[in-house]
Amino acid sequence: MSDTATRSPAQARAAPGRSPRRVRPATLARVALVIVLAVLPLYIDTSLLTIGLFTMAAVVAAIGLTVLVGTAGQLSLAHAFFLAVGGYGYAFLAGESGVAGASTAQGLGLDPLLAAILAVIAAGFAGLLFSPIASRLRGIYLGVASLSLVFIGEFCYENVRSVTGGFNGRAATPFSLFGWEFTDANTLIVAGVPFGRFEKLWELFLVVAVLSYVFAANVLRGRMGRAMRTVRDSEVAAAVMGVDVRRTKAGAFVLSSMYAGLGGVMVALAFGRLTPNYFSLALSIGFLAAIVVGGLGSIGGAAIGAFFVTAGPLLITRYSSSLPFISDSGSGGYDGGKAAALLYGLAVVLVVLFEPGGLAALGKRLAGRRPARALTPAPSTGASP
Amino acid sequence: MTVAPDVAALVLTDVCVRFAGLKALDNVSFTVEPGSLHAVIGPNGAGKSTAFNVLCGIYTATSGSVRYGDHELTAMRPHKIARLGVARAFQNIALSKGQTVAENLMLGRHALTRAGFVSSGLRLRPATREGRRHGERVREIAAFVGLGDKFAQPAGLLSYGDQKRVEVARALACEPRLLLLDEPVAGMNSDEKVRMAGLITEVRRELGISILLVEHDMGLVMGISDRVTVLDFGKRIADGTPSEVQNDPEVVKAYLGTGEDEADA
Amino acid sequence: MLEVRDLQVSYGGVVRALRGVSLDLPLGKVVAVLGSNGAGKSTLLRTVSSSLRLHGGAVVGGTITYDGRSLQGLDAAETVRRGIVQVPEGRRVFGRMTVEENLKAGGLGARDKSTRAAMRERVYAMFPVLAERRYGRAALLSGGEQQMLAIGRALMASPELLILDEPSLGLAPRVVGQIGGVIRDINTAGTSVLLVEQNATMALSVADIAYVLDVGEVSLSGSAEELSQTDDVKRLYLGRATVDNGTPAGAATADPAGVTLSRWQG
Amino acid sequence: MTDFLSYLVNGISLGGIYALIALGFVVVFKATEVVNFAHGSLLVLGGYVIARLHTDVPFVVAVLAGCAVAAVGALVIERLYSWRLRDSNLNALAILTIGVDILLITELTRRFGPDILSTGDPWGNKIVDLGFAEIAQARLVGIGVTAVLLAAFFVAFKYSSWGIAMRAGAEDGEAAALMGIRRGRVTMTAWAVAGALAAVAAVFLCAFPTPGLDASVRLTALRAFPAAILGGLDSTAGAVVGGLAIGIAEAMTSGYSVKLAGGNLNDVVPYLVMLLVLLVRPSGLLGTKELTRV
Repeated sequence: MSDTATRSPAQARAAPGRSPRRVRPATLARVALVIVLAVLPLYIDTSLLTIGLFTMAAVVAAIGLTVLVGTAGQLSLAHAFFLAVGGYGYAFLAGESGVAGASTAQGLGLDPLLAAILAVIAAGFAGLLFSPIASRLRGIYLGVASLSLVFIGEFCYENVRSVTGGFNGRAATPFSLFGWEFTDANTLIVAGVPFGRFEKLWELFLVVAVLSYVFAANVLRGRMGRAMRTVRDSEVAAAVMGVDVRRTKAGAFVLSSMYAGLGGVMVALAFGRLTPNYFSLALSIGFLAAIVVGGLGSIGGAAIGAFFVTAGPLLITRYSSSLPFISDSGSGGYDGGKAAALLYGLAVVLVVLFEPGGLAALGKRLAGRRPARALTPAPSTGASP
Repeated sequence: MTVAPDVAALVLTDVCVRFAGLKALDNVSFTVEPGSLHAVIGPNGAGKSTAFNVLCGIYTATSGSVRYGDHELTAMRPHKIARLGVARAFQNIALSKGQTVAENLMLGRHALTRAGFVSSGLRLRPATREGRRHGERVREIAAFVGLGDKFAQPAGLLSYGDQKRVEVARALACEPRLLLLDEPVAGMNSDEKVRMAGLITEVRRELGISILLVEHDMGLVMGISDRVTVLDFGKRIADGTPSEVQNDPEVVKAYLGTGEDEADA
Repeated sequence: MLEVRDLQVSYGGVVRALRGVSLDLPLGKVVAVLGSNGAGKSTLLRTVSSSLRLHGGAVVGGTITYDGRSLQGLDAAETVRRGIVQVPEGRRVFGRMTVEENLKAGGLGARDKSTRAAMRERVYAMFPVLAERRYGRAALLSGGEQQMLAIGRALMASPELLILDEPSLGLAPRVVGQIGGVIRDINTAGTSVLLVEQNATMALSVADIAYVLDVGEVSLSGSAEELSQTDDVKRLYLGRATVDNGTPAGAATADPAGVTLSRWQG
Repeated sequence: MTDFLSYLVNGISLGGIYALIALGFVVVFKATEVVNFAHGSLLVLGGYVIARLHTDVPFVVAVLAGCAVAAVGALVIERLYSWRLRDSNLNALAILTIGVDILLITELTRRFGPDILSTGDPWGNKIVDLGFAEIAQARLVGIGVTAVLLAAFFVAFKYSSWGIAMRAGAEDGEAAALMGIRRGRVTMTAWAVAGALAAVAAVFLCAFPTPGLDASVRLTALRAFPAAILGGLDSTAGAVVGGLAIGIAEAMTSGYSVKLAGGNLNDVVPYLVMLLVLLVRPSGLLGTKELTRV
């Protein structure tokens, strides 16, 4: 094998499958953010901790959706369904039969860690079951077909009572890791602050979210990430280059569903119980809004978007008394949820119209770098048929 | 030049393709000998692109057979055909324009590599080693086609001529035994054409693979091909060496058109 | 009269599809544009009919005027109302609609709506085969009939300047002859014609003036008669001259760096 | 038998309403290749205007006003699209409509509050005995009105200049532009028609015996999505076939109270039917198959 070309630093940096040798400022910023987040429970109260837990669950689920919609180009509105599979799956697998009092919900009483892993696999399996439909449909047909999963799901949550507990929902068993429970029972004291259920879950979720982020980033940088992006840009070109288009789409769907399932497990743990109305169409739409606002296909964008869409309404509600124009829920004015929904609805419209790369591209542009225009892959190349 | 031992013949036998009553290919037969440079020419709408699409598995032949070595290609899905070592460069550049040249070329390695979601996601040793090894090879390929200095640039920002070279390089990155080139010099100026022609002959000389070329530029086709098949109205009207084909009256008629007096002949 | 001056066009900001093309079409004449694939013929037509934008192209230099007024900045529909109508390459009839509906669609761009019914009868008179099939779906017509429908559809807007993009594409020689006759008839009735063709014999037989495009530039121009006398056209299509010159076949020295590639050993 | 016939009539009535909504999806898709996810919210918007106005003005005027407002709402989306997004990919457009949907439904939800409004139809809660079936008068009127509207639409689609321009543009946008067809006007008309049809559908969707209009009717309207997909997103006839199929399937499963896992199957039957059809025919029953070109 000959190797006569000399390598410039720029080439070395761009080498596929090769990690950059020097630490970039962006990486440093991310590490700093994680450290700040790790010590945050020492300083904030329970309601903010809860908001943080939901947000981290949403970040994980949103990463899954951005891989599917942004990278693989498959519009899906079914994300809420796969979250539910994960959440209810965990509650069912880890729960004990009959302990929930009036509830008719059954359970297998598995170890919570095992139950969580199996719940994520179950969500992936649900994605796999749907993928024969998903991989054959054109984008927009898929969007509508996936909508049906949300409604079929809602039907199941209310009617398959042995698993879901029906309309009133069911409790989720607290998490425990090798016998160490994530409850208030055996409270630790860290730096003078009692570490109860929420603090412990916070640290657990942070680890899960960071690992999810890194895993997805690695996938997108690797062979399957390239395959998914090419399938998005041109299915024919991908197939001719040896990519099994159907399998790649199905793989994207399964991966995305597993992320959703993991997010669902986290929601179950953060909330402590599961109710059908949580996993409605609004949740799916919220996730779609999150990844669009963040910038389709960008994992960091998905995280920012998930924060915006999930923490936004909760923060607005919490601080509603000190914010102008915001009224209490039920008074007919703009309560926190509605105000935030208007904000992110508007953000979606503005992003689609003016900044297809979302907040991620906006951030890069502000930092003086070239934006990645994920929503508009260059005008069609087929000038004449 | 030597023909690589694993390069097989491509044999089309009586291939027909119909779309809604229209015969896009009508009993077309020809053979691409191992290691040869074979061109398919014909006026617009003659069925050349259709033939390519059948070879790649994008269209399914209505009848007839396409064999590459021991494999029957007609019922095979495109990615399986690609895995046999049949690679294609598209006429209307079908690159991922937002991705770098390197990324586009690495896509060509898809069938040669294994890393899946899990091994990439966890950065397992086999995945990173594979990525490095193949990364080095695509860099060689980029240097070979003259894109070494554009390796890290987004494909969409390159000049038209460079984008066509990325197309060819991406097909080469599949390590093909049969390379399909769909109008590689269309829209190029004469300098770019000369470079591309040089590249094509060099690929054959150094790799010893078969090349099947669809092209409108007669200078290129006649200059570098071993054998030429001429299509018109989906039918094969001539097949032979470049000089045989150039002097074939049927071919002259197909290209220059004929007066009305000859039309009934 | 159509005047194209030093026209430069690019697609997606990258490809220079036309690099300074100038062309004149005097009133009442037939002008043919010849050239191989990728020479820029279709791009030239798209610029005239203002459909360039639909293909992601843009004029980056030069001017294009009709009757002394610029055609730039118009959209395709406005250009039709200026009297310039293009028959697209590959016919592109509306296959799921009937022949009559296709003609009605063509009449939607007419400046004078009152004459549409009369115009339809004229088209039917010109192409009796269309009258016979008027309630049949256009997709079921033969290639030649579809080409006639496409021309008839364009005539419904009563164009002053008719643009034809490779009307002989994929048609049998006898039908090509008929199309040539149709073009002559249309011209005789007072319509100027801009014709892009691959079939040089047909094009030169109907045209008054011809241009040859080569990779975005005019390489030859003159009266159709003059051009049909030269060997350049033969060279253009059959590549004989270039082979005799030995280029580009002998140009295997394309790689100044001398980088080589060997087979991948897996 | 009597049961069956009254379920059937109810199903046809419901199917007709779904057809009106589905036709809105199809017309918009044919004109712009966008699936309008905000369609359900536009329907609620139209209904809301009618519900607020009918106490002050005659019912017909209220309906016309509702149609006008829904049409304008649709036009706003169309203008946003054609202003910025003509060359964008289809996912971006669908997401734009989702953004508008969020805005619209949030504001409407706030305006409704806990109320369920009446659209003030003149038919009230009368029941008509047809001899073979008993049916709410509103449903009977619904069948009549939908039949007339659908017929009018198909006549216009077949013969009017707009219809011809619309079909030509849907089949080959570039060829249509080269024939001088003004795509913008055709597209605007299509969106406006879709919005107006949705407002009419709102009246019947909330008429007796359903409780009335609130923001959740948007979800009922989304049940016409399966109807459109089932028939084929680019087929107007498919919208009617799909609408009727879904309506009748729903009325039958509801009438015979078919259960699945203890729940009423009619809640999900549109979606189940759609998934089954898509498994067999990815482009719907009457939709056009896609031919790959390279």
